[in-house]
Formats: sequence, structure tokens, C-alpha cells
Amino acid sequence: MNLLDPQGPVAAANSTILVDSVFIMLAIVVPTIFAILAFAFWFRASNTKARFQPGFVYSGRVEMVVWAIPALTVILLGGVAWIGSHQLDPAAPVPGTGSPVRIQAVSLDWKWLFIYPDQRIATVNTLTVPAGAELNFQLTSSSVMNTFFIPQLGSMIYTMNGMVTRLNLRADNEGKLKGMSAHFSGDGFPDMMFDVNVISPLSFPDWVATTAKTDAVLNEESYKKLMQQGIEKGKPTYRLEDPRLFNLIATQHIPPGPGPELMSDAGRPHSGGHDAR
Amino acid sequence: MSMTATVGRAHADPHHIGVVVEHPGPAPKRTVTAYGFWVFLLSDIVMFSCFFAAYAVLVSQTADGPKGSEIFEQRNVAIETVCLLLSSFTCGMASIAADVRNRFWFYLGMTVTCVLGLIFLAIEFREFADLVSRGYGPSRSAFLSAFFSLVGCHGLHVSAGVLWLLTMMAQVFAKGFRADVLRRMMCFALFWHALDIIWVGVFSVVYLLGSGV
Amino acid sequence: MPAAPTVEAMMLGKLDWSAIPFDQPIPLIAGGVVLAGILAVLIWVVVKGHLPYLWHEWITSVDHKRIGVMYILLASMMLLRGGSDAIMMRIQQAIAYQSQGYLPPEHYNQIFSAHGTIMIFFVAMPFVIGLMNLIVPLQLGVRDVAFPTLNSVGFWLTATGALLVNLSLVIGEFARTGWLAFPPLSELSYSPGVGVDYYAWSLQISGVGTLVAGINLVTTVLKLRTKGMNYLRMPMFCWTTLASNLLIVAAFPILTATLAMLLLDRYLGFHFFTNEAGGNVMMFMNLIWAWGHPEVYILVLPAFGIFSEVVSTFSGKALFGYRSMVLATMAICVISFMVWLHHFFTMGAGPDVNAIFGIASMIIAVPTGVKIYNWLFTMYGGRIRFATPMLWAVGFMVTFIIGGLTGVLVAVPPADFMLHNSMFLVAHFHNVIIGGVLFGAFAGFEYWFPKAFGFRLDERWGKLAFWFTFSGFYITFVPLYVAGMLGMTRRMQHYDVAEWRPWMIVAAIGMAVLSIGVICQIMQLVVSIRNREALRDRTGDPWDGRSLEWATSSPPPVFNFAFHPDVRGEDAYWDMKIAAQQQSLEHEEPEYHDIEMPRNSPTGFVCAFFATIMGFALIWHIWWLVILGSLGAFATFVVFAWRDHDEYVIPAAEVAAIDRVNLEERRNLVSMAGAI
Amino acid sequence: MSDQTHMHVEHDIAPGDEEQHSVGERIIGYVVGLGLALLLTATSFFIAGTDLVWQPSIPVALIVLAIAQMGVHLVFFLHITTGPDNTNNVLALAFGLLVVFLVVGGTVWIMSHLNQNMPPMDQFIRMHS
Repeated sequence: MNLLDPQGPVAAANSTILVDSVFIMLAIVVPTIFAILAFAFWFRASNTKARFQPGFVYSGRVEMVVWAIPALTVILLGGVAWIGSHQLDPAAPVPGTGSPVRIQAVSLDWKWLFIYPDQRIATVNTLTVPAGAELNFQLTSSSVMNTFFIPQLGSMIYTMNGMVTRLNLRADNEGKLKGMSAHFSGDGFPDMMFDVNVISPLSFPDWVATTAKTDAVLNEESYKKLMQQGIEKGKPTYRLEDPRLFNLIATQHIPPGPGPELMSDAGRPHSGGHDAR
Repeated sequence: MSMTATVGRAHADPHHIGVVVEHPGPAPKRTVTAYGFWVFLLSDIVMFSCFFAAYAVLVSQTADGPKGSEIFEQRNVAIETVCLLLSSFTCGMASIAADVRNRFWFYLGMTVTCVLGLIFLAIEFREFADLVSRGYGPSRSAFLSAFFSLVGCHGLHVSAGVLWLLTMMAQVFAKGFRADVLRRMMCFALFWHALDIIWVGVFSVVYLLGSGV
Repeated sequence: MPAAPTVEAMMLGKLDWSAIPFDQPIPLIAGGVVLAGILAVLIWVVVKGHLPYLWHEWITSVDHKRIGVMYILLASMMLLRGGSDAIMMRIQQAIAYQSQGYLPPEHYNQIFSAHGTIMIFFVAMPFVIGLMNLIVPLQLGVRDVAFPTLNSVGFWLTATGALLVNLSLVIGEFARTGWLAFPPLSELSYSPGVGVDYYAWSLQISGVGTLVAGINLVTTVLKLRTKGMNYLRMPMFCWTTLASNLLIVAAFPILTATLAMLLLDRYLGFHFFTNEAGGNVMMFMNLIWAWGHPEVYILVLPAFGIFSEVVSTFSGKALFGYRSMVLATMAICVISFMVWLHHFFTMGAGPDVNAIFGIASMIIAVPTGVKIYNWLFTMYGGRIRFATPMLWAVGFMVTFIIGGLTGVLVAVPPADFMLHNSMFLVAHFHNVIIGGVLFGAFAGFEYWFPKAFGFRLDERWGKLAFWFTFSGFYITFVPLYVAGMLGMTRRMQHYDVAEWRPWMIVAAIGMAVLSIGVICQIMQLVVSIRNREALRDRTGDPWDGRSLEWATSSPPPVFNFAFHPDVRGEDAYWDMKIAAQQQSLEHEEPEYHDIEMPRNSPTGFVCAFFATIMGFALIWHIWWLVILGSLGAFATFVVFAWRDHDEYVIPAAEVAAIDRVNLEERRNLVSMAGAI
Repeated sequence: MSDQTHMHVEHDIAPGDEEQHSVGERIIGYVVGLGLALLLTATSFFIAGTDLVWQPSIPVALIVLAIAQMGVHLVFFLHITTGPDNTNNVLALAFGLLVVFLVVGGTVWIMSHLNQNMPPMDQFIRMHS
């Protein structure tokens, strides 16, 4: 999951900006740290060779330089930030080969549901995508906030109930990656890790066909069961009954997921996360 | 070190440009107290600004409930506004009376201020009670939540002001126009006038602009 | 509630026996130990007959020095609590690889929430407020702060907040939402317990205390300065105090309003941040960070001030680029209100907004960088004595630059898209808060301890404490930077990724080293108190200081200065010393006058007592007690307003007797310095 | 905050206090303030309810009138003026107003962007059905 080992163009650009920024800053930070240590060492009271200059408390030239160095650095980095924010806006398109794959991601209490509306399938805690194609994500949440993040593919984005965020990514190489929620969402939060299978564009239709043969059906009813608080250890797959399911969730036609069940009125409620262990 | 203090030169320099005067030392207690309270009022206004911001964000989130134009009654708001403006005036009269140590005018000014404040509160309370009874309570929609909190927060401040006002009257009754009582009276007047300023924001943004949404 | 409430429900609200976590040994034992400790201290105090002393000299004291010391004491105690939370978290993450570790999620989640809340609100805040309270009036040459009684109210309300947070250990639970309690997780539907209520009410109550402290210090700096203390002659610490307290006054109301909205949602079914009825969770993020970002500068600006004093004193030079420093401080004060969106770049606000706030955030790095360079050039040409405060200062400069680097890095939106909420971020803000605020607090503690108590701290233990803390900090947080680069996100109770594990183990070892640093700090205190006679500071000026706090004795008399000092320039006390050496102190006896000082008052303590009752009752929905508590608090203020005598008089003879001793010591000091 | 500002500290006055005026002058001040405030209030209410004004300009007019009225209150009731004796009071006010402006303006701006990028549900239906 190394951020410096990107597997897609977005992550590659993000991590390049990250590394560049670090080096730009190191160029002044390292000399400054060195100067601090050197001055502190040389001007120690016991060093008789150092010249004591108690009157050196103002110098217009030094002040100029002192304001200029950080200002110039910030102007440079500000430029990087401006261009970077625009080019790497999560909603900006990421052209790829073949037709884009639409994926609707829903963060549930404490699992991820991935709906492929065009393929009429859905998966839980596994995201399977073809290499090289543009991935159009629409994201929402069934209850609390989460953040959708696949470190090696780049940019993360929040998921919120009643709202739809957008994110475009691309995975360039086949292989297995990991994704997660990056925003704390309750007791089952650490179990919101999910697998990302990047497969060849040729075998993607096969995978879709196999998945579509699943017995389990995802409709309003089974979704409501799925959104109860709890941890999903398996990786179930579904046939999608109605491709508009995501819209129903995002527009709150399906009401937000329930919270923990109350065992008693007092202090400490029990949550699904508790039982799932 | 800039020690070119010349008080004489200040006269030749009516705008006090280019003269450095030594800081004269701690300010008198009245100034210190009022300034501290002034800073408090500013922080209170910042708090109100959050409720204003929340109202601005949530004003269109009616969740199929009523809109502002459907529930606001301009006539009531106008009466409330006039009450508060007049009470600001009478509060000013009371503080002048306190400064010249005239008990009669002080009590009269404070009593009228109190009555006007209570009328304001009564109208506001009736408006709230009416809305709740029609099912348009604060839990009906985000818009109504923001409305009730902003206007209610101002109402709570007015209630606290009335409580303070009565305490001030009791203090003048028991202690007379003592220096610390006068300082508190000054803070109270600042508080009451500041509530009026906030109300200007409330009736403009909530009731007048909000009816248009 | 449709059903008619039972008598029990009316009397006790939500409270019943199940609120005590009998099934959770760790918090119960921890809480029990703390309670037993408090009881033991109380019993000791009563049996030994110290209670009247405590009551008259400390609890009801309105002396800014006493209140400052109590603030710092509170912060130190809470540092131990927050620190033990940190140790538990580091151990959990070191062992919770492919297992549940030893802390179940509901417990682990409370711990990290409490850790953040306590460290920010009840360690960092009271520590810096305590130092400002203790020192700023001395540096300004005045006898007390602007509103001494309110100062005491402010402290006790802060203590109330801390008490409520710790009460949640044994009665009920604390929030399991993280230290900012983001909705909708913190809304009633997803957090039905009392944890979030404990969180919100303790912050509301202590927030009032903080606001009072802020108003007090702003007014003190702007209105009470001694004669000749022009703005551009104030010591740097006073400037940063002014900036920091302006931020408190402007930012804390935002926190109050935001938490009020959350509480209205939870208590009265409002819809500010709920999923239903048009509530908007993004607005919570927006408002809380509009407070949260200035908060960072509220904490770090006083630390900058402390380092300015320390670096200048121990380099034996005036501060380099004083005007530049003032400008930088005030620039930070204003710009810090324009950057808050960088805490949620990843919420999807669009490129223009992200870029503008990203750049605004970087702009803050400019004045901060200027400060670093000014300290650097203060050292240049100096004669640096490496006493413990100076060690902390140099350690800070190095550490803070690294924190600044990673800070600017996460201000670049595309980089933040990968680092947001990661362990990298956790490492970054610990880097600036430990490396900036905590190092600053320790430097100030070591530097001003002799002023507050009249004896120095043991240097050997102090240096040990520095080296352990300094290296422990790096061993703990560099691995977290690495873990963040490996994609690890924060607040993980357990994880299955093998590559994270070694770094978590190293971080846990670092935590152990850090703990040794804290133990050394405690040892330093113990050893110094034991050797206090040997370490006694008779001169009032143990470090060859430059500002006015060193012009009075250690500890200062209750009135601080027999005369309001007349200031003629920057580095007021330094100028006086030079003048005194040249002319030798005039020997004629000055004419002493009576001094009026504010009387002690139990208002603060009583008010906090009622606030505690009210807060507890609100948390548990015990409405009659809420009414009782608020009436009590109001009555306290009315009783206070009714008193006839605010002040007592210290007769001139007593002032003279105290001041003569001080002057004598000072003459000796000057003549000794003259001889060298 | 230059050296020039604090030379006024010498005759600094408290917010709310006036410089030496006779009682009559002070009362007249309040009367004038009340008159102006009532006039501005009446104008606000009139504009909000009338058809004589170009409708889209009403919000702007209301905001301007509100600001004007707040100014009247500040000057005539709270006695905040630009005089040298008021410098500190005005500076505090300016800082407060800056923060209010940043918080309200920033919130409205940020939230409108967020809402635009994350269409709340009704707009979403329109876009996708």
C-alpha cells in the first residue's frame, strides 16, 4: 500500500507532487536546520573564539532575506498547489482505454457496497475493475461519514448520506490492491478494508458474467438487511435487481441506516461491532 | 528607543502625526471594565454570526415543510422591532440618569426598558408557541431548526438582559450609585444596545430576506 | 416520550447502576485508582489541617500568580491522564496485528477520543493560559490582571470541564467519535450513549472559562500596561499573548455555537447536522474547523513567545528583528482565520476553493518561517548558555521546522488527497503540537519556575528529561510518518497489513522512551523540591533576564511591584540593570504608599461547583438538578455583586518591609555583576 | 498598531462612554439615533413589502439598510466613533467584524461550492432521471 508505489495515473501524479514538494522544501529546511545547530554550537558561551555581538539585533538586509526565502518558497509551492488542485480535482476525467466503468460505492456500517449499474451486479468489500479503463465513481453513505480511499490509486473522497461525491480513477496494472475507509465511522471502522482486484480488460466481461449468475439478489429489501450495523467477513456478490438502487439510497428514499440497538437507556449502548467479534 | 515625547508639539499637530507619547500607564477602572465587556460583546457577536451562517446555509432546506414566507408575520416583527428600538432609547435615558445620579429617572427608564423587553419576549414566545402548535417546531426541518436557534438565541439574550436589568435596579435600590454599580450599569447598557444591533441583523436577514426565499 | 415518566426517571434521569462499567475492568480500575488518589490527598489535607490554608491561599485566591500555578498544575495532571491514554493506544496498535489486541473497539475508541480532547483542551490550553497568567502581568509591570475574580472563575470552570471528562471513566462512557465528534456519528441515532454529552458539556463549560481568560488577558495587555510600556516595547511574550487571546475571543464563540447546535440536535431533535430533514453534516465540518484552525495558533503563538524570551535571554542578546516578529505574530493572528478549509480538502469542494485555501494555508508558513530565522539570528553573535530552557528551544526549532515542512506538504491539496486522515497527518500534528506547544510549555516551565517558587529546578534531571523526551518523540513519530506513507489511516483499533506492524512496534518503543522523559521531569521536580534550599534564588533574577518579571523578587510579593515600573525601552529590566551598573542604584529610600489589592473570593469555586452539578445533570437528563445548578450559579454572581468591599489595603510599612529586602538583593546582584 | 496610535491612550475612553457632554446634548444624541433607526427600519419593512422596487435588488437594499442601521446604533447608542479616544474600541470592533465577515462569508461560499459539487437529493433526481 506504499503511496510511493502508484498503480494509476492519479496516484502517480499525487505522489509526484508530494515528493516534489518535499524536495522543494528540503532545499531550505536542511540548510536552516544545519544553521541552527551550527550557530548553537559555535556561539556557545564556552567558545572563546566566537565573537560576541550583542548589538546585532537588526539588519535590514537579513530581514529582507528572511522574509523573502519563505515567501518565494510559498509562491513556488502555491503554484504547484493551484495547478495540482485543478488537474487532480477528484471529479476531473481520467481518460483511459475502452469504455469507462461506472461504479456506485456505498459505505455501509461497516462494509463497502459496490454497485455496477450498467453490469447489473453488486459486490461487498471487493472491488473488481478492468486495467486501463476510466473508473467513474459515484459515492454515498448509508449512514455516517466515511472516506473512500485506495492508496495506490490515489485521491480519497468523503462519502456522506444524502449526498453524492464523484471521483475518477484509473488502475494501470493488473494485480491485487487494498482499499479502506479513511474517516472514522464507529466501532467496526477498522474492518472496512476492502480488496481491489485489477483484472485484464479481456477477463472483465467474464467476471461480470460469472457474478451475474449469483443467486443472491440486491434489492431494497436485501439492502436494508445489509445496512444493519455489523462486520462482513465474507465477500458476497449480488445480482442487481434495479439499477436505480443507488439513486434511491442517495436521495434518501431508502432511509439512512439505523444506529446501534439500545440495550439499556444508560450510558453504554451495544453495537453490532461488539457482536461481530 | 523612541523617547521624543513632546506634549507641547501635540498642540501644533492637531492630527497627532509623528509624535510619540509615552504610554501613560494603566487605564482607569471604568475604562478597563467597559473595554473587557466590549471584547465580550464582540465575541458574542461572533457566536451569533455562526447561527446567522447556519441560517443562511439551511434556509432552503425546508424538507417539504413550510417556507419562511409562509410562516413569518411582518406585523409582529415590526412591533417587536419598535419595542426593542424604544427600549434602547429608554435604556440610554436610564444610563444618563445613573450618571447624574437621579434615582427617579433611572427607575423610570429601567422600568420602561423592562416592560418593552417583556413585550418583545411575549410576542416572540407567542410566535414560537403558535408555530409549534401548528407542527412547525424546530424538529420539523433544518430551516426551522436554524430559525428557532437564531431567533431563540437572541430571545435568550434578551431574557438574560431582563434578569440583569432587574438585578441592576435592585442593586441601585440597595447600594445606591456606587462606582462598581455604575460600571455594571454601563456594561448593561452596552449589552442592551448590542442586542438591538443583533436584532437589526435578525429582522433583516431572517424575517425580511427570509420571506423572499 | 409517550409513557409517563416514573419517579425514578424524574429523579435520576438516565442514570442507573448500569452506568458503572462493572464489566470493563480497565476503566473501572483506572477510575478507582484516580478516585482513591484524590480521596487520599483530601484526607491527608484535612487530617494535616491544610484545608484552611488551601482555601484561603489557593482555592479562593484571585492572585494571577496563584491562578497561573493552578492552571499549570491542572495541565500537568491531565498530561499524565492523556499520556496514559497514549501509552495504551501505542501498545494496542503494536499488538493488534491480525488480532483484537487487548482493547475492544468501544474502549479503544473512547481512549483516542479522550486523548485528543484532554491533550488539547485540558493540557495544552491550561498550560499556556497558566503561563500567560503567571507571567504577562509581571512583564507588563502591573499588579494583577484586569478582572481578578473572573480569572478565578475561568480557572475553576476549566477544572470543571476536566473533572467531567474524567468522571466519564467511572460513570457512563466517553465519546467514541474522535476528539471533534463529527456528526452524524455523534448524533443521537449513532451515538445514543452519554459519551458525546460528556464531551460536549465539558467543552461548553470549560469553553466559557477559556473565553473569560481570553477577555481578561486581552484587556490586561491593551489597558493595564505600566507607564512607558508602549506597544513596541512590550516583550515578545506579551505580543503573542495578545494575539493568542484575540484568537480565543474570536474563535471560541464559534466552538460554543457549533457544539450548541450539536447539543440541540441531540437533546431537542433539531436538524442541524442530522441525515434527516435537510440537516447538513458538511456544515459541522466547516464550523468546527473555523474554530479548530485558529485554535492551533492559540496554542502555538504563546509558545513562540516563550521561545523568543528564552532564546534572547540565553543568548545574552535582545531579540533579533523585534518589529518583524511583531508583524509576523499579528499576521499569523489574522491569516489563521482564513485557512480552515484545508482540514477537509477531500470533501469535494472543487478545485478553486481547495487551491485558494491551500495557498492561504501556505502563506502562514511565511511569518512562521520568519520567526524561525529571527531566533536563528538572535543566536548569531550571542553567548549561548545551554541551560535546560535553551535546550528545549533549540530542540523546538529543529523539530518545528520538520513539522512545518510536513504541514506545508498537507496544505498542497493533491498531496493531501493521499495523506488526509493518515498516520502521516497524525505524525504531523503531533510534530507541531509536541515539538511546538509542549516543548514551549516545558521551556516556559523551566524558565519561570524560579520566578514562581523562588528556587531553581535541578539542571541534571532537566537535561535528562529533555534528551529522553526529544529522542522519544522522534522514535515515536518518525515511524508514524512512515506508516502514513504506507497508507495507514488513523484510529485503527486493529489491522491486517503486515508492512505496518514493525513501525507500530518501533513507535511503541518510542513511547516508552517518551515516558522515561516524563518520569525524569517528575524526578526533577521531586529532587528540586528536596534540594530547594541549595537551589534558592535570592536575587529574583536567576537567568540574567531582560524583561520586567525579573525586576521583582522570586516569588514576587502579592502586589508584584511596590511601584509601577517606568519603562524606557525594549528589554525594560535589562536597561534598568545597565543603568544601575553605570550610576549605581540610588540609595535614598523611595516613599512607599498603601497598595490596594483585590480581595480573595470563593465566587470562582462556588460557581464551578454549581457548573459541575449542572453539567452532570444535563448529561444524565436530571432536569430538576439542572435548574438547581443554574440558579445556584446565578445566585453566586448576585452575592458577589452585593459585596461592599472588593479590595483590601496593604499598608505602606508592610510594602516597604517587603520591598527593602528585594532592593537589597538586587543591589548585591548589580554590584556583583559590576565586579565581573 | 504603530506608535502613533497609543499616544491617544492618554485620553482613551471606555466604549459606551461619551466625552464630556451636558445631559441635554446626550439626550438629543439618543433622540437623533432613535429617529434615524426608526426611519431606517421603516424603510426596510417598506422595501421588503413593496412592488415599487425592482425585485432582484431588494436583498441588496435590505443588507445595505441593515448595515446603515447598525452603524447608527454604534454611533448614537454605543458612542463608537472614529475619534482618537476611541482607537482601541474601534480596532477591537474591526477585528470582530473581520472575523464575522470571514466566518459568515467563508461558510456561505464554501457550503455553496460543496452543495454544488454534491447536489442534494432533489437536484440529483433531476440530473439522473
